[in-house]
Amino acid sequence: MERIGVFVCHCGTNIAGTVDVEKVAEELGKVDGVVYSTHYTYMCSSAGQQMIEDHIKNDKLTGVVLCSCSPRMHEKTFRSCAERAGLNPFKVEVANIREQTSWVMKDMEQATEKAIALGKAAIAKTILDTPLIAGETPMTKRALVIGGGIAGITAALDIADAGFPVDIVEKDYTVGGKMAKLDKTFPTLDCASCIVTPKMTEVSQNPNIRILSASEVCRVSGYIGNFEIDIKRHPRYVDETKCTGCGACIEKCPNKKVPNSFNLGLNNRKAIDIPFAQAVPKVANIDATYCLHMKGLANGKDNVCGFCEKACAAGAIKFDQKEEIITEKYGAIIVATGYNPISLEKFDEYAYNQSPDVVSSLEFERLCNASGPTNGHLLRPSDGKEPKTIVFVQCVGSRCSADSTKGHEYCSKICCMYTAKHAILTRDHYPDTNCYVFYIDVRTPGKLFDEFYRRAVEQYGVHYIKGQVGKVTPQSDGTLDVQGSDLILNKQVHIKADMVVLAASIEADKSARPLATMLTTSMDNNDFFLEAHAKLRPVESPTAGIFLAGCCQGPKDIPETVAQSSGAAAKAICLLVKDKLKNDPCTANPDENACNGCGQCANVCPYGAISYIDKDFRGPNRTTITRHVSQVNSAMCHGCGACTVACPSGAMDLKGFSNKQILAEVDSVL
Amino acid sequence: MIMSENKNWTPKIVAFCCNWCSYAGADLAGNNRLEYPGNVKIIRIPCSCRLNPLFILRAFQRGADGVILCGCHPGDCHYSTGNYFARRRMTLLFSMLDFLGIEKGRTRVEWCSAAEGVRFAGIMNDFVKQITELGECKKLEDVRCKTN
Amino acid sequence: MEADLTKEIILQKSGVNPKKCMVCGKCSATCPNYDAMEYHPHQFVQMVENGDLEPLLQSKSIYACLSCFACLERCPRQVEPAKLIDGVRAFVEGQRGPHRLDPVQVPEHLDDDMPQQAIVSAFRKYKR
Amino acid sequence: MQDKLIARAKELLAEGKVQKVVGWKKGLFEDDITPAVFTTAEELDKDFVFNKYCKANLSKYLVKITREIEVAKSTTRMNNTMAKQRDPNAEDKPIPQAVVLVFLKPSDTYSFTQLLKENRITRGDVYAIGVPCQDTLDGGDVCENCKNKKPVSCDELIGIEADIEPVESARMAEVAKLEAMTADERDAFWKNEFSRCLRCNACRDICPACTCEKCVFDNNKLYTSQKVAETNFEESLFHIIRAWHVAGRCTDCGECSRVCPQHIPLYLLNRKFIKDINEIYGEYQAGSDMETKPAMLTFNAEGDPETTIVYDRSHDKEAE
Repeated sequence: MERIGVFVCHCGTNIAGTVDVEKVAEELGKVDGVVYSTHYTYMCSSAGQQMIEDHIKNDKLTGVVLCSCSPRMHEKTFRSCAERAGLNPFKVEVANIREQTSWVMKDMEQATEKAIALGKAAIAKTILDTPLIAGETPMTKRALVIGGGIAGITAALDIADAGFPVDIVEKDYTVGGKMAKLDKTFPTLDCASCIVTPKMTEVSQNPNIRILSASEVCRVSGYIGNFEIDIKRHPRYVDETKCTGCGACIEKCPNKKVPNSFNLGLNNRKAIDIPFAQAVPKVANIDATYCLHMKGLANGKDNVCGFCEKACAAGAIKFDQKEEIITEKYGAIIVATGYNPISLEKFDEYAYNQSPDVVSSLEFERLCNASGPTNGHLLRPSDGKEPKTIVFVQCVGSRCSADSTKGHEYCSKICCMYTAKHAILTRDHYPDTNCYVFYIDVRTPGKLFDEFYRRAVEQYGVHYIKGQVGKVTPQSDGTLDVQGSDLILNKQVHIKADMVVLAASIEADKSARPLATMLTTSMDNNDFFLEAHAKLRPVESPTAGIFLAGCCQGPKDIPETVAQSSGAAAKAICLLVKDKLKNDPCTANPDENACNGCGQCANVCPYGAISYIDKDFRGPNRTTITRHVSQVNSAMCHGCGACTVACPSGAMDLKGFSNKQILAEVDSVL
Repeated sequence: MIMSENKNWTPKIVAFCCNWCSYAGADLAGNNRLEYPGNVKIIRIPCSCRLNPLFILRAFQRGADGVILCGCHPGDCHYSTGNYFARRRMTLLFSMLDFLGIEKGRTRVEWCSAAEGVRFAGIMNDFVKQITELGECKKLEDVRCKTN
Repeated sequence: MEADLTKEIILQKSGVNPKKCMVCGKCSATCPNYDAMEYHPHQFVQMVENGDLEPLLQSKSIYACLSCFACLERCPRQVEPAKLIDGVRAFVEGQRGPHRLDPVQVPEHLDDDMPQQAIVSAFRKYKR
Repeated sequence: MQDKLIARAKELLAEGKVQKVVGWKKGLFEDDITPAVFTTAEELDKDFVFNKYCKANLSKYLVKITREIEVAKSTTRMNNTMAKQRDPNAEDKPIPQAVVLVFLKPSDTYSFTQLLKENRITRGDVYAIGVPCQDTLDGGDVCENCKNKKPVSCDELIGIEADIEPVESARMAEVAKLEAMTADERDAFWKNEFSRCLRCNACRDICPACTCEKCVFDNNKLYTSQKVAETNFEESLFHIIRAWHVAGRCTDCGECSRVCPQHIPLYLLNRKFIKDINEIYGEYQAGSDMETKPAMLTFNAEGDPETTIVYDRSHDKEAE
């Protein structure tokens, strides 16, 4: 006879505010098999857990039902609590009376009724639960970092430092990400390159780290501890192992008219090029759409140009390089896919498409950068003259309403600070250049952040105008008429500007969603990866073995990114140090006596976990029959249950979600 | 259209949600305090492909008025292929139920990701509305299972 | 009439929710007839929200709005100030009783200096 | 034809190629034919018949008969092993070999192949001879709408060609007719049909696809084992589950409706599944070969329609 204990949680007022917890406990106490039923403010607190443990021991409970928050939240907590009290953890079930009850309705009567129904279903399921024991699988002691920006670099270095091999997959030709494109960093104004390039070198020299540049993850299978990843390596038409980065090929390349993506198209590069002087790996790449030889090859001519090949002493040029797919195994994955500024195409009021002098902040960053197209001299893109008046516009595409088609609802977090930085740098180098900043709010929470902003105003004389820019009109004299509002002075202002810098909202990289799909991990509505818990597990994704670093999880600045990356690395290391991982024991389980050996189940198993063996069965009158029956490899089975439905005789069942249990749940909720 | 004779009648709806996407989507709907009617009872299954047609028949037998299956979007299945099998099975089953004269719309399959809390609540509100319009389901109900 | 009721009517007429406004001022920044207005688009939104309606009802500003909808187009929060101004205007007109302009009478009032947008918007306003 | 079959069976028995013959024998009346097992030439001469009343599909009987052969083999093998454990020098007893001869009409060969595909019959234990249909009388709908299937998986053919051109069959016409009704009409139709069901289980017992070691309707581990029909729901549940279980495996042999004492048109349920599978996922004939995967054991990630196709393409009048 089962002895079930029911524990109803108030979750403060989160549940008790909408659900009559007392009544739920009382009603569930009447259900057959329930010997104890109670309610308490916080079941997940140590007092609550102690209470559960005590009752398991004192009332000799054989099963525990929690009516609380989602099992995705605290199932683990309560299961380990039961385990401490000597109860099999799989004799614990959770009825979701918070996320799926008290939080989705206001009517107390209805919510209480639903909570009771869900509680009854959980009781019915618990009664039919069989104690399960988890098996173990070996751990692949190697990590994958997706994205080679500052987040990926930090995480990889930390994991490598702990002694585990790491692969960095970077879709660009060099690691470094956005940070390598920045000029200075706020609020200390130290040079971004000076701090990120040594890190990049460190990555390239660390024996535990392998950099897979110009590569993308294209298929993911497996699970925590045993991910199997296909990585697509795009051709760069240069043999990475042979190229020394000497640059002789670049000198000889005759095609100079290739948009330079590293400089955001602000200038041109050659068809063969190295992204920038400190690139890692420092290997040239050929842009196949512009390379004369490759274009010739496409038209059947193999004798066009080819100067780079002749110039390369190392023989590294490989025009016939093909895309290749490599498959590797990893135990943990860190996602660090970063961000991009949003497209400014839709903001026609700012004339971004009409004037080259209206630039995004990241473009402005390149224009200030010593390795940028102007070698660090701030010059207008249109005529190469020094701008005398610059207008900065904040919140371009940030803080829009939810139904906006142009921008995002969230605050991009970093714009206030980098705009102050841009203004300070401008005023510092060119004291006679006027800077105006149109702002809605100046948000400067952070160490030395507000001081930095005040310095821009007080020390550098940057004009901060509370208000927004409504219209930017290019004038015939090459200037820009900026029409904005000054809400403090209550007037509309017109500024004759030489340049306008738009603080574009930042958004998750486009590759993030397809990646999340492959990783079967969750994303929020803005395509940022969802963390397992907003407060307590901010560097883990809800999918086990996948960790998050940097802006792929939400907008953040460099120190925050680095902190999160180290956190994610620490979490990954915690996983990698384990020799074995406990399996989920909820696996498929065939009843050999009922198995026909028909082969339907093996057909639908995505993991190849089902095989057939010839097994001897004793029959009546001392006879034997050798039958072909299915067998499930529980280490390979993930417990999806596809086989249970394919089985015509119902011989295949799933532990933890058996046919009988689900049917009992159906009965209970109706 | 069948109108309910019982004025106090509200539809009974069973929603089978896969653990990885839709159940998380339902949790997200809760996190965002999005309302949907309480007569939707969610049963957690590991994957949409775990849904045996028997469970649906059983629900109707026990007096459910509508059954909905929510799984990960095609291509997003945690087990990579589960929802593809579920889609075929449910297509054939729904067609059979239709063939036996069960009103169309009592059964539904929706794909809902862990990030689509708004969508989840929307689906449930819409489904409840649809079932309310269809009225009580008596064609498959087993009178012995009637409570009260 | 009580201010609360007036506000209610204006909000209903215009279908605008001023609470959505984050006071960025882009509406006033984009307004082509800003200088002709005593109260500017962002002030309309805030004044209606605060129930500070009397000055608005008395102001000539409600007739200065060209209904060009630039503010409505560019508002990042989709507050649609132009509709709110239109709502205040419609309220004031409504208070004056039924002697409103019939669309067929509009041409009589035309003069050469009138911007085309204003003419179009006149038709839009009086068609109700 | 009957004589030809008897002669060939006797020949095979005499050669020792087969030890048993599964065929048909006469009952009380001329049209009362039942399947039977023969082991001697005398029995064959006396009782074996092959005429237009030989409707029964013999393939399912092979499951039990070959099982007996396998049991004999396994038991001997096990006894030998055990004997070896007691005495390492013990001599192995020979493994008994036996082959059963079966006569299969073209349509039955599909059931046979499907059973082979599902490992329900050991191929080596069977010698299959394909025979023509004998202008079957009252074979029911299945014969009227015969697809003229070409025989598959046979060891030899008597009186038929290996290559029969399939004829256009109107077998889906009746399904389409039902589909064209309103939901309430269909409900009434099936309520009426199912109301006659006795739950005698004949449809299940005869079905060549229903060969489970333990049928779900007899398995107490599931909730489907109720035997007694108390309400009309019970019947519809039984028949839906049964049709579902054989969906994609049913060869449309028609045995279920042929044996139904209450003449319930059960073939309509099976054909509905076949029709849907053919229309939505492409033509598929269960038992036509050993390799092709049935619709429900495979998928097309891009090409499969969403479930709403059921309602979109429904011919239901209510849709208007």
